[in-house]
Amino acid sequence: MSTLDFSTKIGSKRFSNPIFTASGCASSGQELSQFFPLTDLGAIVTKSIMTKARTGRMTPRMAETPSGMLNSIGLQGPGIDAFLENDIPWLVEQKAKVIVSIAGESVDEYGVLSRRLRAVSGISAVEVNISCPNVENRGQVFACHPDTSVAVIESVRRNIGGELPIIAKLSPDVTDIVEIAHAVINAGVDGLALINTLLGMVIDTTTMRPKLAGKTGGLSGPAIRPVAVRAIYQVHQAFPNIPIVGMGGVSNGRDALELVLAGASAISVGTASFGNPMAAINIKNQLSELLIQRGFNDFRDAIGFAHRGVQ
Amino acid sequence: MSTLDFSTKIGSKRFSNPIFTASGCASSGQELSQFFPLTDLGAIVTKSIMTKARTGRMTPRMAETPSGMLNSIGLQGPGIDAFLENDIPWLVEQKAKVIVSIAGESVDEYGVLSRRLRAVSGISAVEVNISCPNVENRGQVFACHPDTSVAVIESVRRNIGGELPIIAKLSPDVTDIVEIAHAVINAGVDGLALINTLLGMVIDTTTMRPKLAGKTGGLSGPAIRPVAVRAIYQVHQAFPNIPIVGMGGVSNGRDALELVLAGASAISVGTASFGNPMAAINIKNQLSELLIQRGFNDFRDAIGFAHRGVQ
Amino acid sequence: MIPHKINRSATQIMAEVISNKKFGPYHHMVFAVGEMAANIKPGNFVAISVGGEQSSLILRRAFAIYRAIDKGPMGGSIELVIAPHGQGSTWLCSRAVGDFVDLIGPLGTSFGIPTTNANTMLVGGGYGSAPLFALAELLKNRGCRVDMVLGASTANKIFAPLEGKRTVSSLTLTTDDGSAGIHGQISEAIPRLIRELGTEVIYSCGPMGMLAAIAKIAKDFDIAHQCSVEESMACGIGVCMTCVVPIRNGDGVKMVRTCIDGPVMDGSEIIWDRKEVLDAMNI
Amino acid sequence: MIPHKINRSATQIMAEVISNKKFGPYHHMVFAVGEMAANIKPGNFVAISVGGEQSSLILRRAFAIYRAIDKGPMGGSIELVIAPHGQGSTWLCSRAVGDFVDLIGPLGTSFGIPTTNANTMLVGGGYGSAPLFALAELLKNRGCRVDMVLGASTANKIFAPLEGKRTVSSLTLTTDDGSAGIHGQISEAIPRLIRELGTEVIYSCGPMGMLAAIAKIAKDFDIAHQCSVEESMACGIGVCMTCVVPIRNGDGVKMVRTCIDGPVMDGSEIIWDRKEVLDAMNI
Ligand SMILES: Cc1cc2nc3c(=O)[nH]c(=O)nc-3n(C[C@H](O)[C@H](O)[C@H](O)COP(=O)(O)OP(=O)(O)OC[C@H]3O[C@@H](n4cnc5c(N)ncnc54)[C@H](O)[C@@H]3O)c2cc1C
Ligand SMILES: Cc1cc2nc3c(=O)[nH]c(=O)nc-3n(C[C@H](O)[C@H](O)[C@H](O)COP(=O)(O)OP(=O)(O)OC[C@H]3O[C@@H](n4cnc5c(N)ncnc54)[C@H](O)[C@@H]3O)c2cc1C
Ligand SMILES: Cc1cc2nc3c(=O)[nH]c(=O)nc-3n(C[C@H](O)[C@H](O)[C@H](O)COP(=O)(O)O)c2cc1C
Ligand SMILES: Cc1cc2nc3c(=O)[nH]c(=O)nc-3n(C[C@H](O)[C@H](O)[C@H](O)COP(=O)(O)O)c2cc1C
Ligand code: FES
Ligand code: FES
Repeated sequence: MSTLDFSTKIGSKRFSNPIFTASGCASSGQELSQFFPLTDLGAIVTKSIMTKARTGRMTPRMAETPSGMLNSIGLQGPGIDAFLENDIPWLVEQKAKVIVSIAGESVDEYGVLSRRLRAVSGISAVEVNISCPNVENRGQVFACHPDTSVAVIESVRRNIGGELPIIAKLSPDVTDIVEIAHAVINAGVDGLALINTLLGMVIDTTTMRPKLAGKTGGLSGPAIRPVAVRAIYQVHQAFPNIPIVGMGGVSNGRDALELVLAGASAISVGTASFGNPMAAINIKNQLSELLIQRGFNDFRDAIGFAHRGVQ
Repeated sequence: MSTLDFSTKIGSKRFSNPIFTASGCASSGQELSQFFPLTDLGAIVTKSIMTKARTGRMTPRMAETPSGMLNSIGLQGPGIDAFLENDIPWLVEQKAKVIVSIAGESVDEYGVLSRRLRAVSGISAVEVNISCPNVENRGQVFACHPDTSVAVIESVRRNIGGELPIIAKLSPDVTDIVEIAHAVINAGVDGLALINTLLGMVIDTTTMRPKLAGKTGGLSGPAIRPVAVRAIYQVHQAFPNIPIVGMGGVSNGRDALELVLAGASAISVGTASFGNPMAAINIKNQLSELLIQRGFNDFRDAIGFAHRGVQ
Repeated sequence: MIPHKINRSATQIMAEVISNKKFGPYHHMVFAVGEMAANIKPGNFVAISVGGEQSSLILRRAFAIYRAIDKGPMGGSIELVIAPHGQGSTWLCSRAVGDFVDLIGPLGTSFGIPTTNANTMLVGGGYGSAPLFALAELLKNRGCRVDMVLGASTANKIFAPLEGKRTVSSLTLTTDDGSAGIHGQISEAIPRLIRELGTEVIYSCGPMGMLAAIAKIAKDFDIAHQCSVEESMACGIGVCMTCVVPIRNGDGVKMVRTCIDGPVMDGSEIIWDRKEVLDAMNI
Repeated sequence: MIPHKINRSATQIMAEVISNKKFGPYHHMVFAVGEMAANIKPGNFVAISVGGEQSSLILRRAFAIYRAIDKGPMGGSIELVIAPHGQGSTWLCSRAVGDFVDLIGPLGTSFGIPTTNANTMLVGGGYGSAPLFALAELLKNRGCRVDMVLGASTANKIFAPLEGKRTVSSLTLTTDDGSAGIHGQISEAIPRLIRELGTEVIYSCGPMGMLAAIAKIAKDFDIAHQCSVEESMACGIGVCMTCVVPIRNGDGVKMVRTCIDGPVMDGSEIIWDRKEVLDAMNI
């Protein structure tokens, strides 16, 4: 019997295995804990939290698409105060590793959120969701431009103190994702999360109007996996030393392995959990088996292996 | 029995119906003519042609993905001379409406191609595939930047004379497709083709290397349809008077209607023809039926209907 | 906060199809679910994977449980009433006896039962009547009077099996086209019935428009109204936030998940008018 | 240019599965194809849609025709030998008798037949032997001597049905693991056999590595070699340009479509060495 060191690292933090939830696809963990102990996963990445409670968008908020789905939740959530009071203590009680995702409408809001997280114990990293409309700049998404991305990351870094690893979550809807990655790496992030959803739209051919109340939505699921693999591959090629949390359509161990070979140090499972609450656990078990079959003793040797190949 | 005026216009040219082939997905028409008369389609959009004969890329050139596929053909083709000598006369003989797609590695190459097309009779429009690597600029794709896109279009316009409608085919892999559309419209195009493939990648988890010889490839098929609908909707919203040839994952009449409602004046059928040689014909028949069911007498009333809704 | 015990008894199983019969425009399907059946309450639903292994349909479909039988000849079983509508339900309806489907249940809230005898009215639209028959039985056993009103666009779309009809004190049918029962929308018939029957609690299940109309009537009569809502669900287990309905929350509005806090909800709490919601969201 | 008559007799039909039997690790499947059968020549293939209506698999799969029967009891039929490998072939192998599949054929080139009597050798790897049996019959009827060499990694992967064996003058088996016939790769056995049997023409079908090895042997012996290649095909009908193989074209290289100019091609024209292709492309 072969053994596998399945642990992975992001910045200073070690995770027992590389399978995480994806932000917004596991709420704060309670619902999935009905199906498996949260400690079985490398980490729970929480839904992106903002300073204030948010109602989110009107329904319909989702549309199924071929091998994918659109969502437009609009960052519904309880706000950072309620989150820190209720969700974090519960997660800590479960002994789950926690990565907190934050989102803001202004550079300042990210700063405020980071300051609130600073003193909180039981958090392993902060994931900065910069795919949010910047209300100060005609609603353009921060992640679309290097300068706004950097402004957010610097605000987070200044406010969060030196402890927590910072992961910047990038949008694939850009002309050059390597350029954005380069900018946030220079601004001091410890890792990247790739990829957020693609901007998409479905029109209901019966009502002849956009299907989602919010008109456009984020495309996720297996349909986007080739885009995720490409983004991860490109960024890992340019910055082989920066850990990447890979995601985008991973629904089984083969898919997870594909993203790892492209350069991911960890895998977030999003949409797949909607189709199957046990998806993340199955993926973890399948990935470990596939790695062992391929002769890996250490998960970390597989990261970015497609760039090197068999020597 | 209701009747439907199914004709559509791009620039000065009228097409008997709005269903076209997609460039690179029907070669120059001969192969599909085994299955139906080419005159049944609104137009045949030919494979992008370059000045010289091209070998294209090594195999493997394709990988199936969930509800989609990647291709990396590398613009294999006979070159403009052989194309004008063999393919165009044959298409003209079939009485097919022809839109010629051109591709170049430099602004000049587009100019040369346009000059060659200038005097050719039997062509209804030229589609300018600007999603090609610009060898003069570190291999960056023309369509990625407004300035390089405009340079290509101006070169085409100068060289082609005042006759043929010019359609610029844009890439969805940009931060702001409306910005690129704006630029080429200002440069004088008569129509836009949306969307080309998304850049993607598949890694073979058995060999643990990129599956395609060219590493990355273009993602097409139903998986990308929500991205196509979004791009068409955004561009039609900004420029309601510019005709759009919509494409991306259309595989039945419902899909075609979705793109029309978003703002497309015509629909190109690409990947669907690989799964079914009769796809374009079926789509044409289904679309006409759906339009009649919804009470349209004129196809053109449906274009962009999702923006207006029922008044 | 200790979360309320979300889907406490939900399990994921491969359930065998043990019967699949056409019933008018619907399919009545029975699945072997073993011990799951014992935990099912009227109003709960199940979420089923559709399309098979290579499917491009990646999300589960939710179905209200028509009946659950704890210890039948095949062990525990559940029965669903399915309208072959789009791709997922059509696939499910074409499953043969002996096929297995991936099924999670029981999910969601169940109908609340009055603590004292009460005159209840159960209103179902289309296949929305399905979960009401188990509820009727339960209410009757608790000593409630149970009047049932079933409506649909046309006669054969009313789902009303014989054995179900037996449990109720009265059954009124309505059809939009007049092909059976009272001619007209179900909601038009209800006010008179409430008055005649002295209804104290209304239970409803059906299209959102019907539920909204009944909510208004219940408010006018000032009687309790529990409704089972049907919003598009991506996950069915509370993690995606797609299935929400707006409820009153002070001056504002709160979006609650219909898969966790529903599908059975207090009809008076839901804001049925979209414009009112949008206005409240902009406060 | 009048194009050469591409897929002149290809039609698209819904073909009924009339038999599906396991044969070692393969499925031997028979489809009712009506008049299509009359137009099929040894070497042709068919392209079949897989996965059903909601399938995420959007491309057809190509399968070599093992046998075509023009006027059987069920009308025209074709037989395929399918290895359940990935998602598409596994789906196809699980079709039941009476199911229908969307099938296009006949596609591609067929094996060329010597104009005079000749000693022929038919070399098949794995399910690659399938199209060789119809070829063997044809060659025999034309008065050729037909020697067959079939190889695989292990004994049960050799596809060699009884009735097929009867048509050939000699049959040699090879297995990589020695579990049947000669121990070793099929290409190791061939030079000796060519010498012994006086082979004048080689026909081959199987994995690309095997075909390349045979091409080299054929070149060394300076004998004709027709091979049926297997490249990934997206369309099967010539419109996508994904299925190409490199052939010599003056000093350079030309990529030709194996679905139109193949699958049966002249082995001496193909450039088998990837490095040679890359070098030639950079001329
Ligand atoms: C709590 C609940 C109980 C339900 N009970 C039943 C039942 O007992 N019998 C029954 O036939 N159907 C029931 N439905 C509807 C069912 O879940 C499917 O939505 C419906 O069968 C259409 O799915 P489809 O795949 O055939 O259609 P598609 O059009 O292919 O569905 C596409 C997507 O839209 C969603 N969707 C489409 N229509 C509806 C709808 N009316 N409500 C919610 N989501 C929709 C689907 O879930 C899917 O994600 C219920 C839904 C919910 C939420
Ligand atoms: C001319 C020709 C004749 C063939 N004849 C037979 C036959 O007689 N019996 C048989 O079992 N198979 C045959 N194949 C292979 C068959 O078409 C499928 O590729 C194979 O069954 C694997 O498909 P899948 O969906 O199971 O695998 P998947 O791995 O799901 O396939 C994914 C994609 O890769 C392509 N692909 C994967 N493996 C191959 C391969 N070895 N060759 C070409 N494309 C591949 C598939 O076509 C598909 O597009 C033939 C292929 C060609 C081109
Ligand atoms: C319903 C839904 C909600 C999401 N919410 C968030 C969010 O709050 N913050 C965030 O950074 N990403 C969010 N995402 C994006 C996912 O975290 C993930 O990046 C994306 O879905 C791709 O992965 P997948 O294909 O595995 O789902 C959301 C995705 C979905 C489907
Ligand atoms: C195999 C293949 C080859 C293509 N070749 C070209 C090409 O030569 N020129 C071009 O402009 N687009 C080309 N495309 C892109 C298509 O024209 C189309 O924009 C894209 O595939 C999306 O449409 P679809 O999903 O219907 O295929 C090609 C696409 C495929 C799949
Ligand atoms: S369906 Fe996902 S939260 Fe309710
Ligand atoms: S498979 Fe498409 S050209 Fe050969």
